[in-house]
Amino acid sequence: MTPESIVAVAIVASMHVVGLAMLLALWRLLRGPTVPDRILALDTLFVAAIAELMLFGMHLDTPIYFEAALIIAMLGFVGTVVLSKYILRRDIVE
Amino acid sequence: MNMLFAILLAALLAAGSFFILVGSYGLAKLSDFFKRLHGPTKASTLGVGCVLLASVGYHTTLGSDPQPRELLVTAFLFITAPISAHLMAKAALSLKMATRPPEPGRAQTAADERAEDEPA
Amino acid sequence: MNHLPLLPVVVPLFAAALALFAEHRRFGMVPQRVIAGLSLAVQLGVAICLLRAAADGTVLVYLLGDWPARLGISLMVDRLSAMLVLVSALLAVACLLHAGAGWDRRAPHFHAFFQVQLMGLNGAFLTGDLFNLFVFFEVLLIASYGLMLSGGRGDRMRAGFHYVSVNIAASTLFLMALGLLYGLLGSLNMAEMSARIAQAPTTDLALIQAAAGLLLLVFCTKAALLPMYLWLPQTYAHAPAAVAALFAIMTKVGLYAVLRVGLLLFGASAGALAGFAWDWLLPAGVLTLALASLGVMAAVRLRALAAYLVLVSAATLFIAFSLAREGTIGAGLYYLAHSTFAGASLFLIADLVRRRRGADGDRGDRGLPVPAKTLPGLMFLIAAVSLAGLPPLSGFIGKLLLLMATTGQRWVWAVLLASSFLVLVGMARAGTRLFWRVPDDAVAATPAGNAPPAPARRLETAATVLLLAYGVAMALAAAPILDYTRAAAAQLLAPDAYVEQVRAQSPAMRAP
Amino acid sequence: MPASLDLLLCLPFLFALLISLGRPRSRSTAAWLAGAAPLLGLGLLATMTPEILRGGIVRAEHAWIPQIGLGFDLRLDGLAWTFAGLVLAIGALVVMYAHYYLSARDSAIRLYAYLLLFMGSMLGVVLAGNLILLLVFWELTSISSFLLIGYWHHRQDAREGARMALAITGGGGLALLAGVLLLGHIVGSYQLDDVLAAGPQIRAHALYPLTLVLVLLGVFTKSAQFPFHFWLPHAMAAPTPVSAYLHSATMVKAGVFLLARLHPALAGSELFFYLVSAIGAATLLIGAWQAIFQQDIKGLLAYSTISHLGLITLLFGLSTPMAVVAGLFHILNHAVFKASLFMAAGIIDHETGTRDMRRLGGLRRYLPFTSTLAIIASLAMAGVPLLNGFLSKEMFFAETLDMSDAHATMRSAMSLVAVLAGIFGVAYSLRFVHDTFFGKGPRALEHAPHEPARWMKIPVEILVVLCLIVGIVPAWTIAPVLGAAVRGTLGAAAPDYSLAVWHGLNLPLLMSVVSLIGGVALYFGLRRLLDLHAIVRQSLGRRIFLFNVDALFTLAQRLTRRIANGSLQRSLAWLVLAAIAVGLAPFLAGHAGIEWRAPQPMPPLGWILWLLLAACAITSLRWYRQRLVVLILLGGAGLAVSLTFVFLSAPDLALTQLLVEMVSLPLLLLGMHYLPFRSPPERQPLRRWRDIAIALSAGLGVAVLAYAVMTRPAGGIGEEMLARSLPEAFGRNVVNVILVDFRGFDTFGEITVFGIAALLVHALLRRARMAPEKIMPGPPIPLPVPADLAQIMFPLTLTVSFFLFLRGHNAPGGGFVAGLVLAVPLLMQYVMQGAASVESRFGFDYVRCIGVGLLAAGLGGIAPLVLGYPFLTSGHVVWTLPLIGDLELTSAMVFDTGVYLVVFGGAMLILSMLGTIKPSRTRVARDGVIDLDQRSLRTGEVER
Amino acid sequence: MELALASAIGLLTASGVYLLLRARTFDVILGMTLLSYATNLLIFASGRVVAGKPPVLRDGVAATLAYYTDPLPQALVLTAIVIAFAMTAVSIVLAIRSRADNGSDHVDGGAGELRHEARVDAYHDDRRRKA
Amino acid sequence: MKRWIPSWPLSLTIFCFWLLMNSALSWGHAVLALVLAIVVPLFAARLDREFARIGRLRQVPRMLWVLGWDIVRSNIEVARRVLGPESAITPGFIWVPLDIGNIHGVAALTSIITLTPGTLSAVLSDDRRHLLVHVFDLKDPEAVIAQIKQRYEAPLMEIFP
Ligand code: NA
Ligand code: NA
Repeated sequence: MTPESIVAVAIVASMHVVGLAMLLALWRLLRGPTVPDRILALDTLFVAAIAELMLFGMHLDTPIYFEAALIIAMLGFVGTVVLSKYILRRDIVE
Repeated sequence: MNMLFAILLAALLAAGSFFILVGSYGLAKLSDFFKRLHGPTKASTLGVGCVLLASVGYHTTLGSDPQPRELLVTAFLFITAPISAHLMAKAALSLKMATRPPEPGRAQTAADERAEDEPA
Repeated sequence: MNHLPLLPVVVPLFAAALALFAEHRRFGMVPQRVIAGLSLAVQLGVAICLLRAAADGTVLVYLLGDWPARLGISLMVDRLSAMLVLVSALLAVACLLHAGAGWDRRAPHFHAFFQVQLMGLNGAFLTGDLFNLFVFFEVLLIASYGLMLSGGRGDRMRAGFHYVSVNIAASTLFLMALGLLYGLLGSLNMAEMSARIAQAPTTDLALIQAAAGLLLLVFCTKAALLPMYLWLPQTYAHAPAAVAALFAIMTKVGLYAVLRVGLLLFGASAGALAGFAWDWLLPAGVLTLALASLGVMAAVRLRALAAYLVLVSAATLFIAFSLAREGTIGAGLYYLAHSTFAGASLFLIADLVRRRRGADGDRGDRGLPVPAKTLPGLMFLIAAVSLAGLPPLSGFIGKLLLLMATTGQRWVWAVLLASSFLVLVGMARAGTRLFWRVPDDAVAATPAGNAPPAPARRLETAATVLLLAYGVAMALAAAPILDYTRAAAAQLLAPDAYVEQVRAQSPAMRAP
Repeated sequence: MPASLDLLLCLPFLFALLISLGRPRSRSTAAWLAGAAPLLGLGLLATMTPEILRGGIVRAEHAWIPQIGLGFDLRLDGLAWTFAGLVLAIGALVVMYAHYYLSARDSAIRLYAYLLLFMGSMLGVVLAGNLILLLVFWELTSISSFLLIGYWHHRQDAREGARMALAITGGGGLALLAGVLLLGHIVGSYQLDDVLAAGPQIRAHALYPLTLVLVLLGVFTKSAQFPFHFWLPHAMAAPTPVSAYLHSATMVKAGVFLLARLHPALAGSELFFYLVSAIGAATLLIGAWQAIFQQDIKGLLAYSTISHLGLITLLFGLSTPMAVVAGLFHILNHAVFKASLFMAAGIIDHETGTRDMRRLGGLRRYLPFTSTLAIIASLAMAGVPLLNGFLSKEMFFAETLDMSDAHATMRSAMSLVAVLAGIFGVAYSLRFVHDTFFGKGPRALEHAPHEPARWMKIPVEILVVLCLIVGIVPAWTIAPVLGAAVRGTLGAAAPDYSLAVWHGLNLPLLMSVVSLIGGVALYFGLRRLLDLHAIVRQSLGRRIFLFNVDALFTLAQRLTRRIANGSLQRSLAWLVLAAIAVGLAPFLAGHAGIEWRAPQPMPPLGWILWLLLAACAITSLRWYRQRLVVLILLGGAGLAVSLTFVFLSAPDLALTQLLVEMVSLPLLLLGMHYLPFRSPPERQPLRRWRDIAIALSAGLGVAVLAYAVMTRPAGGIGEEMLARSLPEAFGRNVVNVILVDFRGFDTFGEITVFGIAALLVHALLRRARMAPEKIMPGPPIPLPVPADLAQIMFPLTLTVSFFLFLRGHNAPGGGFVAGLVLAVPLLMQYVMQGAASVESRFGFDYVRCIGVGLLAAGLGGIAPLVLGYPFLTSGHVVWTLPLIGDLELTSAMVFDTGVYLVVFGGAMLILSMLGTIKPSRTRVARDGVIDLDQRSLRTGEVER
Repeated sequence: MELALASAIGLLTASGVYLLLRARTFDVILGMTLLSYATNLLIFASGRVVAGKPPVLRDGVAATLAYYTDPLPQALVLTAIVIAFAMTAVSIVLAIRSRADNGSDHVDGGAGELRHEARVDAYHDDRRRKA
Repeated sequence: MKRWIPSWPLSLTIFCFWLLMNSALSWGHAVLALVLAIVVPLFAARLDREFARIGRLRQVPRMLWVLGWDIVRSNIEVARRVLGPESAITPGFIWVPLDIGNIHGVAALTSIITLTPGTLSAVLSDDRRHLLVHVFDLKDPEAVIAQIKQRYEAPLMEIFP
């Protein structure tokens, strides 16, 4: 096994593991039972998506997905924040 | 590529994906919201951190993207993850999903308890 | 390089942007009105120049970004588009005059919306690219939402939601159709697509037909063809007068698109798919006409009546276009211009009536007669005569042309004439109810606290008179107009020349 | 000569305009102006008379729409000359009469304007040398008569009568239009000369029956022929001058005029013969019979008019040249005596205040002169010898007897009809004379009637004198006129005839005698048998008409309300159903179906994504009534879509989709605050199953089409874009190059949409006061820690935004993405710190920002114009700067800056407007606050 | 892959259409959002399903469809996304204004709501009568 | 100087940030980074509400090291707990009294508490004197409070006085 193939296998395996993690989060998203649970599940999905994006970038050997990952990391929390704020106050901008 | 480096990368990837999986597993498995909240917010930070580190290593060695730009992703994640967690916890408390201890130095009455969620 | 085709799109955009800067209480309305007026004057001038340039049959092709038409987006000016640009500019003059009497002050961003509406209309008429057509549809739609809703409240909001929802659904369908068509034909330039359809493998025909059918369905929705017309009476009856008048051309955009796409993509040279859509457009148009005519009779409010008349004219045009002959299309184009102006004028008259009568508005079934009714009554009479297709105004000529072009199709005649009759009866009743009634017991029962009738504003009257004057001018100058519209029809029916001219136009500096 | 013909036609219109615009103060000025038109017209006509009497035709031709054979062609032949004279002469008399008739309250200007309008239209009908032009004026007479009948529009009967007349005659006009078009189609020309010359060709054509029926529909409605006759009595609601003009001499004569005009073209077939004479006979009898039982003088005269029109029609139906002569003659005679009778009726009405014969009687004593005039005219109407009516009636009798043996049955029937009608005619004439001028009465009048003004009687006098002299010395008076008319109608086929009072003892004379005696007997017999005054006849025609019109209106209303009930759900359902049908049609229509091709294999990761998307979409249906929950699920779906874009090679799309998700979520949440907490439950299984069926069909349809298209081999224009992007547009990110260069115009429109949408939101919310269902208790929550963290992030995001903007051309990014990356963190500031706090520090005028953006985009686009290149042509400059190196600048960047500003400004304007809605205090006070304990964990909202 | 994408588009369309036909403004807007996902994927799919070949040109790789996916549908989708967002914004604002002005979030306003309730009542009466 | 460069650390961060973000280092980018480092903070400063001071940065590297180590360590710990039986977990809330007053410091502290596995800051009291922390496995509340105050709060107070 060449080093390249080891890394390649590791990348693909990781992608599937992260995909599995996303499925678990999906389960929580669908299942609930409470609203904060669903928010949390969505937040988790976003975080997992960052990993998946970076892994995909490595898989294809391209930096092209960096921007998308950056955006999720930078702004992915917006959904969590506004949803939580909605529960707290309903009017999310006061 | 160096074999050692390859193994290191593989290990980082394994660790990263492991923590991500554990986080999600906790999310799916644990019974109480506040317990679930710990899983993903933590495990994911380290999990994603490891993956990003691996990515930095990978792209730097392969030369297709010599800058360790993924660090920025980590930086942002470290700033935003606490905001998310903080607000989710607040929201859950507002919905009375857990009883919280009385705040030290304040007399706690039933009426007060309600006011507390929405501090005066 | 001749930049003329570009101006109808760019000038209103600049005007809209500038109008945003002129919006300040400190400035008052004057700067905005000046900007709007100047912009419209330029557009009118440009439209006339375009018309003259296109009159001899040349197709002006403007390659945006200097890319060949297949790669980039091209603007196309043939007889039809030049004519429609002129019609919308002429209509806009009247609408702007009317709005300038005060509505523009009450509706925030009115002038920006108005200019963008024109930009959208002109863009839709001029573009030679199907996706760009979608974009300009959206431009004119969003501006129309703005015009309709800005400054409004109450029922108008509900009607607005209805209008917006239907249009979003239609736009979604538009996009789906575009996606499928690009997937099948690999191009978005209409001329290019036309050439590709002719060479499509037989296994793709059903798919192309399905996709193109969806596309035409969208256009039919915008043009309010059965069964997708239900949104129109709602919307038009609730829009402010100047806006409803401007909307008289909105259904025409849908019709234009049907005509353009139907004849360019599925024209004579489209092989197996030639003219596939026309067969069912005719019965749909006939049914729409029947229901719309009944709607005219059923309308209690004058604005609703005007809205149904818009529908009548759209349905009539569908009938004319679906017959797809030089005579019918030429006649239809004349009728199109006529019905736009006449329909618009009726909305303005309805508003005049509504404001003069106070609380009862433009209801026909109760309320006081219109005070100081001579002028409004006369204007209503002229509009009604024109819209019912009675002589000697443009409506008669339009209808006459249609009837002549459809000699031999007896049931088309029957429907056209029957619709004329219903419209005549409906308008006679509406007119006598509004202008000829005197206070009777029923009226005495309405609360005396009627809002005092608003005075007639000169500009508003001028706007209405202008629209009616267009109709008179169209009747007087029918011969040259008909020459033009027939030539336009001929040009549409022989799309090969158009396609050739588009494909042959080479960029200024690039390789073709 | 042609010029004077134009002038002749224009005169009435000119004077109508003059009167209505000039608004003369005094009524007599108005009357003089109104009278001047027909008088001048008569003068003009006189100048043309020699030519006409020589048998010539005066023409004036102007082009109007030559393409369709419609010219403004006027043509004055004998027939037209006769009718024009009639229209003008009686018009002049009517104007004069009206001047004295109108009360001070009535607007003389309006009446004269309408009258002149009508006169002009009528002249147009008469003079038209082109059938379509004739039709134009024909319909104008309908419109102007509508206005005239409704002159006293404060009266219900006037409005109804006007509407009825318009509906019937206007509707008939439409039929006539069709008929004329068919005539033109058959002949190939609408020129009257051509049509008249093409009689045999027309009659031989397969379309002849249809054409004939359509034309006759026009004729019969206009001339009040059975069964369309009922509008005429109701038109009597018009002022009497109007009735005298329209319903004796002109409007109703337009129909029979057309019959005469088109006689050479249409008559001469069996169909014509039976149809026209049968209808004429029916009208003749019904009108005459009904006239006997009227109580209103004008009603009696109206039915009498119907009857006489029937007579004329019958004559034209008989089609023999002599019948035509008789018809023309009777047209003239009837016009004269009926106009005078109407005027007399008007005088009676004017002086007594009533036209009801039950209240009248014995007027002979009060109005001796008028009575005499009216009696003479009535006798003319009854067909008493030595009066003009007698002559034409006698000719009519002769013609019924003169039918060929081929029509023997018809001959007997028509003779009988003629005698019967004669009897009825005498009876109603007698009734009029007897009930009005003789016997007891008048009853219950406000004041004793007396003779009217001198000048009011003059028109009646003139007409009655005409009745007399025509009746006594026809050959010296009417003969040339009739001769001209006959020549104009029949041309070479004009027969020889003699206009003499005495033709010897013959059958027609016997018939006259029978009808005179029979009429007297009938009248007095009827009086003996029943109380004529007690009979109140309902007009059956009116009832049927009103019933039909009401039914039509009701049907229209019901149908319209039923179909267009304003339901959005219905609109959308129809749209979707239509789409399904259209998508399905080609596969049912028998085209070669879809050619299925195998898909590419799917990696497991793809299925995970698929599961994510599908699960979110389907679960959102389960939860859609719980709005907060469904938004979270939609967030999942949005992420799945973005990831799909990532895996399927669209990083730009993924980026944009993500950012739009991040903006839409707050947007929807902000909106949700002002909407009810959830959708109420739906418990209509039928409706739901219907919707499910529609949804599934739509989904299946789209999926099938999508699959079929996706599996086809690729070959889009995109390939050329790939190839030319770098060398010619200097960008590596081809998607961005398309956005700012290849298809920059789309982007141009797109940002306009975006900016305008934001402005619309601004316009809608600027002054809106709204309240949520209920509000949360307590003051806003401070969020110091998240606020601080977000504040630290802000400069970083600003930098990223700039980065994405600059890189867009070569890597994922661009103006749109960058604009949102600037907007979203700023929104976070709004969320964390509150809108007031942010706006006080970071005061942006987002409206102007949009304006600047649009201007920048526009300027970026037009810059190349200066160099002679088209709009949006991108230029490319590489500056080599010391120290810094190569600086690449493309003009598309200016354009992209515009995009950036519009997107930023627009997004912020939308969100900030939504975030800063002013609450309606009253509503908040009314609806109260949320009980926090009532909130459900499951949905996050108050459960009700 | 095509099967998955097509079925996903179909599912999104079906869900969107179902929501579009609901009676509340917000539900209709949700339907539009789902439909816009479907639309975007459909347009995108017209460039064919190509994994891992983003149309960002790299040196030394021929700029053909063999190495890059068709960029044009992507650009179209971008435009569509932006326009859909603008429309969503307008419709949500319209929904809240309509509710504030007319007192109901039924798509047909207060009258529509009453009609709806009457229909539901009739249905229940019917059920009760049958039972 | 304060007027043009409101915050040196921020300007420095942005400078590095820009250079990191771009795929290649070049003079051009350096110049651009410099410009941004000056311009962006000017904009951003307008949003700053509390203008909290930044003190000595001496403690930063040690801080980061401690933090990194703690994250790794407790991640493993939490992972173990998650994979183990749930009944073994005893979660709970504790109020941590705060001495730090600088808002940046408080923010950093709450972030650190959240980022280190096993603890999660939920609520900051209105007077900012107490922080409600949820502990994943709460055995000894005092020990947790002591660890937080000593390991994180003390150095943070030096950085953000
Ligand atoms: Na969305
Ligand atoms: Na849309």
